[in-house]
Amino acid sequence: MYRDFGTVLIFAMLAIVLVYVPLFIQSLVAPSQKTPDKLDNYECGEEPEGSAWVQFNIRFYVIALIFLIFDVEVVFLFPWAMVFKEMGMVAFIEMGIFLLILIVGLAYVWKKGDLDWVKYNVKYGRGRYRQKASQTEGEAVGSI
Amino acid sequence: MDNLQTYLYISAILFSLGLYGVITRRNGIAVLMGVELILNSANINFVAFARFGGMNFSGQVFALFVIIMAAAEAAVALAIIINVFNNLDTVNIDDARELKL
Amino acid sequence: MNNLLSISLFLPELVLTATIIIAIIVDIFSVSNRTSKVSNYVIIGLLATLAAVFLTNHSPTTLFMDSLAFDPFASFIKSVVLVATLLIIIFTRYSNEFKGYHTGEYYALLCIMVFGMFLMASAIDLITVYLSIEVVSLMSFILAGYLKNNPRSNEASLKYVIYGAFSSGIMLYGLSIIFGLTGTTKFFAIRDAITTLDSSSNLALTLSTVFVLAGFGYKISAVPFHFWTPDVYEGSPTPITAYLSVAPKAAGFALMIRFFNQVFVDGDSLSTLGWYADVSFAWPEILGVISVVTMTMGNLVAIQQNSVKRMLAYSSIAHAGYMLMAFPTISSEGVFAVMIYLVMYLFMNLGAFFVLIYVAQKQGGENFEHFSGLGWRMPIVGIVMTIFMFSLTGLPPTVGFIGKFYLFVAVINAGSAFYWIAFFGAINTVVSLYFYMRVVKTMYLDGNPSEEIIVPPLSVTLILLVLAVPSVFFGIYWTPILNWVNNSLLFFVQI
Amino acid sequence: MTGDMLINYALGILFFPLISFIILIFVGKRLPRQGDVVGIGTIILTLILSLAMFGSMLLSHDPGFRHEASFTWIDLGDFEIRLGFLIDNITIIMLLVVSLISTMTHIFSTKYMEGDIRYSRYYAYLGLFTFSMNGIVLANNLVSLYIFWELVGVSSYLLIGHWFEKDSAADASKKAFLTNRVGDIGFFIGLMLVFTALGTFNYAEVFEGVAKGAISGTLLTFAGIGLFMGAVGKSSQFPLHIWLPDAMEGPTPVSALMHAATMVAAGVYLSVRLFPLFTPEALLFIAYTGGFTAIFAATIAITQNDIKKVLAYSTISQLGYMILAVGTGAYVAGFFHLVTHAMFKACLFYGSGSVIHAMHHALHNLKDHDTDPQDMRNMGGFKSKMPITYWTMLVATLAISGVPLFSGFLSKDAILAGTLSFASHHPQHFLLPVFGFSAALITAFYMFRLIFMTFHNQPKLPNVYSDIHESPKPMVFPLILLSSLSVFIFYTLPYFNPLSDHGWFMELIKAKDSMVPGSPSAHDIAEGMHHSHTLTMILSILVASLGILLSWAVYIKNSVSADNWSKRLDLYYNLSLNKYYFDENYNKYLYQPFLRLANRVSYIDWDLYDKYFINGFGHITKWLSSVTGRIDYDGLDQTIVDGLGRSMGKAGSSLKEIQTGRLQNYMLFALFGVIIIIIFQSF
Repeated sequence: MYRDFGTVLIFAMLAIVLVYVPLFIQSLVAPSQKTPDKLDNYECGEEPEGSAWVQFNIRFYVIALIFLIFDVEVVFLFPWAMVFKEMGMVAFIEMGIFLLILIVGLAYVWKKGDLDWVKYNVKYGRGRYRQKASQTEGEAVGSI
Repeated sequence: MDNLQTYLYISAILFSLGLYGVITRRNGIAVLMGVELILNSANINFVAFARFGGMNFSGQVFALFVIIMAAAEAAVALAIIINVFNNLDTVNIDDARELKL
Repeated sequence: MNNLLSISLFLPELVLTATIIIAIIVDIFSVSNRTSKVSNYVIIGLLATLAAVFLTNHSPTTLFMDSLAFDPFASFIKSVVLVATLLIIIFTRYSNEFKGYHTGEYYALLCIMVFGMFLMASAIDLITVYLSIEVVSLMSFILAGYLKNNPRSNEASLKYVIYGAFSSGIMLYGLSIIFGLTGTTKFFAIRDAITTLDSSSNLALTLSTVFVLAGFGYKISAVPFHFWTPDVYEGSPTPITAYLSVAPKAAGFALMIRFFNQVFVDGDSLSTLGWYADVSFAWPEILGVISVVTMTMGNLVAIQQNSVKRMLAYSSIAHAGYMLMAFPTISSEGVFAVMIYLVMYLFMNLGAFFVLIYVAQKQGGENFEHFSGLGWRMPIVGIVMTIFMFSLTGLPPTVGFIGKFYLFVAVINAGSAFYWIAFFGAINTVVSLYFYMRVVKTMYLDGNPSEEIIVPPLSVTLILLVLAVPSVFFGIYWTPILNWVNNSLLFFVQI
Repeated sequence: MTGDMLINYALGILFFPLISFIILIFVGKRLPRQGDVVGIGTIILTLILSLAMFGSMLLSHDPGFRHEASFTWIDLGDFEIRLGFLIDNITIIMLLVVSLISTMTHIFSTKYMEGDIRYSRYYAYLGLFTFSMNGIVLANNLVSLYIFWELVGVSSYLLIGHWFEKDSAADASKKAFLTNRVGDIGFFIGLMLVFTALGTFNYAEVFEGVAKGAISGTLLTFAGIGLFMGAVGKSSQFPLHIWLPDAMEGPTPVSALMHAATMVAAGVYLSVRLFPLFTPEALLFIAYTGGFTAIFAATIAITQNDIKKVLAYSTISQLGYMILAVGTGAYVAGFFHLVTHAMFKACLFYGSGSVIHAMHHALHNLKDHDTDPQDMRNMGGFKSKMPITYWTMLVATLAISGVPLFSGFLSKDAILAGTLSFASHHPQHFLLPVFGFSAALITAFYMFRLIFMTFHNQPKLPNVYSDIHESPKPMVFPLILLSSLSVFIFYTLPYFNPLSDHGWFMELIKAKDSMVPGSPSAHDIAEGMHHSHTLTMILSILVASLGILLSWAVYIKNSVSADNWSKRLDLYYNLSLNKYYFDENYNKYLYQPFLRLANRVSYIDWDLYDKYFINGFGHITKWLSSVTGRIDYDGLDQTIVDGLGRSMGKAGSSLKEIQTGRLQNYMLFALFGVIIIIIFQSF
């Protein structure tokens, strides 16, 4: 079993060598002319605007949270996959139920509009992200 | 590195760092990170014990569950902190002092 | 018992899970914003769960490869939790704090919390212990902060979540050390393993169990792990405060009873219990001190409160202290007394909170001044509140007296080494008289009695009676409760 | 009817009045007719259930019938108290009497109490009263008996003080309550004696214990006398009789209920129930108490002018008879008299209520509020105006006087036979029959005095007289019903011999042997009574007619002047008129010294105990709490927590901000606690 991992190790080392050695050689031979444009961050050819240290939109957090939760549940799939053959149908049904519950959660998130980037039915409180109070006061409230 | 003690030391250091973070950091998110450190120190313990103690899988299983729970807890805590931020315009937990004797 | 066989005895939890999923689905597909719809489904689901709890009869055994116990004790705690939950749902429907909030998921969260408490009541494996505590905690964090636009509620949930995460982290670290020392996560195996430990592990064992105790202490809000309690209780919506002070506490006590009675105790069944002799633990002293300090602290600080809600929060700390009195004795009598107290506490505490909810709506506040003259203006509410206050103090002929009576009997019967606990308990009861009677005094002696009489609507009267009548009835005729508890005093015990 | 069904019926009988009480006390005022229909409806249901039980008893015709059901009330391991029902023929008859009289009271009150400001509350209390009395009757053990016993005390207190605006009514209710307490102390002592000796409260088990000799001799005598003291209080026997006449301050229907069926009957019922445990000494005590009360109260009744007071003393006297019967061993006769007496005494009270009602109306129309509507000297000649009241009351009076053809004759005759036979066995106790017969003579005299003064002769106040009317139907109906129940036939069926008490009653209620070893058996007592039966009959008819004749001579013929006699017997007359100065002497020798003592004690209580001890305790508590508060928030927060924070290496200006962060202080403190516990554990 360790031998299998040895193969993987050799493979990984080869991958590293094969990537970094050409890069190293290239840095030796390539000419180097530093201009402001070249030193700038590469953003798909667009001109970068402002600092990278901006505050992100709060939506990122929400999406990240949702991602986090669903992502972590996958942890359970790995041990399941290991014993799937031995346990057969029972394991399949169990995991089906598990995923079904997750899907209900997904449906919930979807319905609540948390997957939409622009969310209309959110009424924020009195803090920084409060919307124009006159627009949304008294409307239905969704969840973050 | 294949020595149980080493892992226990690492875990203990991690635990202490977590405690320190929880107690000293003002930022709510940083406090949460401290909590995560504590949880992960326990996780290291579990896995190390399971690996070196010649025990059954319970340690690993426990670690899996802890990961899940840590994620859920982090999600809930972050949501709450965002909500506090919305209302109070701050994530500093010592600014939340309205409720007291 | 293996997994497939366990399913049949897992019926209450399955029904509960179905209820949760149905609640979420109904909430998703309901077009209108009427929240009572979801609560109707949830009430039906919880009633079905209650029926399932009573219907699943089997001799004590374990489920899912020894990770959960199935025994009458667990069923008892489950029923207590369910009754509390049903009452809280009714309170919520009545409360106007949730006006303007979508409460569909509120009920689903409540049910998930119930699920967690079911697990707490039957956990006999470190994994399930941690999982169940976390499930309950997570749901309570969200519920405490349910009023998203209310800064106090936000603050409560913030404090709660950080404190809770911190406590459970510490507990988890303790659990990991226990696992390392014993090499297992099952209670019974841990008990066997502890006997073979040599004395060099004593410090590690002490450390780990104290860490675990910190987690339990946080759950039942015992000094010095109680600090979150008053803030969270004050900030949370009142129905949730009421709920937190009863149901999770009951489950926490159940878990603690199981943990201490099955891990640190010598003997195979409840009748031959005794503290574990080999390891030099000072549990009786430590738990005794914690109990005394908890009730003293709860009572003394409660005296100084001006908000009735906060007073009740501290009083619930004091009651946790009373219940802890029976722990050091580690006798079946002590467990019996705690179980009786849990039932009695359910009625009187929820009753007091419901009166608080009603008065806060009618009077616009939760402070003592809002209660002044209430006895004359709302006669029924006044009488009922007086009953609850008497009961919380522990005066006959109310349930509080019966509960305290059995606790004191258990402590005194345990021997002269525990007399000091009973002594402090008695003093504390006297101290608590002061602030409970302050409510009664405010209701009847203060204020202007000439104002017109307000008669609460029939539904409110009914809820009040549902809580007040048992508070008196079981104070006079408590044999049914006694029988129930007696029959439930049966743990799963591995020989 | 099966036993379980009987229990269900009994549950209904017990709880219907309670339900009525609860409904009326909470929402009574908002119901139509102030809720009296609820009270009447439930009591009629109760009556129907009692009748059903009664019917089944007659049908099965089993003297030994007995059914018991009980449940555990308190279970403290080795200490267990069980409560429950005992249903036998005595219970069934008593239930019927209570429900019947209670129903009549409910109906009678619709008119009598019309327009009262606390009308619905009155009905609520009636329900409570009936509930408590039924509880006494159904009890199978001394504890529930005691509970209901006290409940009867409370509800009588509420009803007697119904018109509490009147000082006299408020005082009377207090007096009744407190006097009863005195008896109840004895009752409680007896109860505890029995329990400590036998470890049970259940009647049957107690009797069994007594039969086994587990409690005997002096202790049993004391226990018996203690228990009997309860009966002395409730049944208003000498020397605790003082509350009953004052209790006339309550509404008249309540008096009827109280005198006939509920409260005072409770004492007799208790003595009848517990008869098997009384020792001969205790019984002798009981007999003398009863006999003396009978004659004593009768002598007071002669001189009273208030119509209700006369009836009150006559009740005391009749109760004395019943107690006397228990004392002489003829307790079945006592119970028989309880039942017959319930009917005719209730009838008499309703009759007097009817008269007072009429007087009251007449006086009200005349705007005369000074004349006492209850004083017989203001009446006279009502016979023609109130014929139904007159005739029904006359029947009841004949019954109470012991005239043949009426029920009172049968029961009184049985009691007197019992005393005679007792005296023939124990000649030294010859006083008992003397008490009995002379009381019978006096009873006949004063009862006819009442009838003659009220209904015969010339009207004393003509303008009032002209305005007197017969009472409305709901008031007359109970009168007719109860007076017809005073006829012998209802008690002797299926036999028609007016001179013998032989009938269903005596067949169904068989005397039980006393459980005390060495007592005469029930058979012996019955034998003795049988032997003296004829003599008794002759004697009692003689004394009754003598009394009636005397009364006739004094009040109709005026051949003997009452005034002359009263002057001639000045001392006696004054004693009797003033009820032997009992209240005054109690006041002087009991209450006043006690009040002085209480003053002293209260000084200690208020000025010493309260001022120094309680307040001191309060101060200490307050101080302690502020100190802990300070420790908690100043001490711990500012010093220890801050110090810990410092020690944890955080230096500089941010230190201050951390220390104000409360949540982290909390967590620090929890950690601190953990550390303390670990240190404690390790050493």
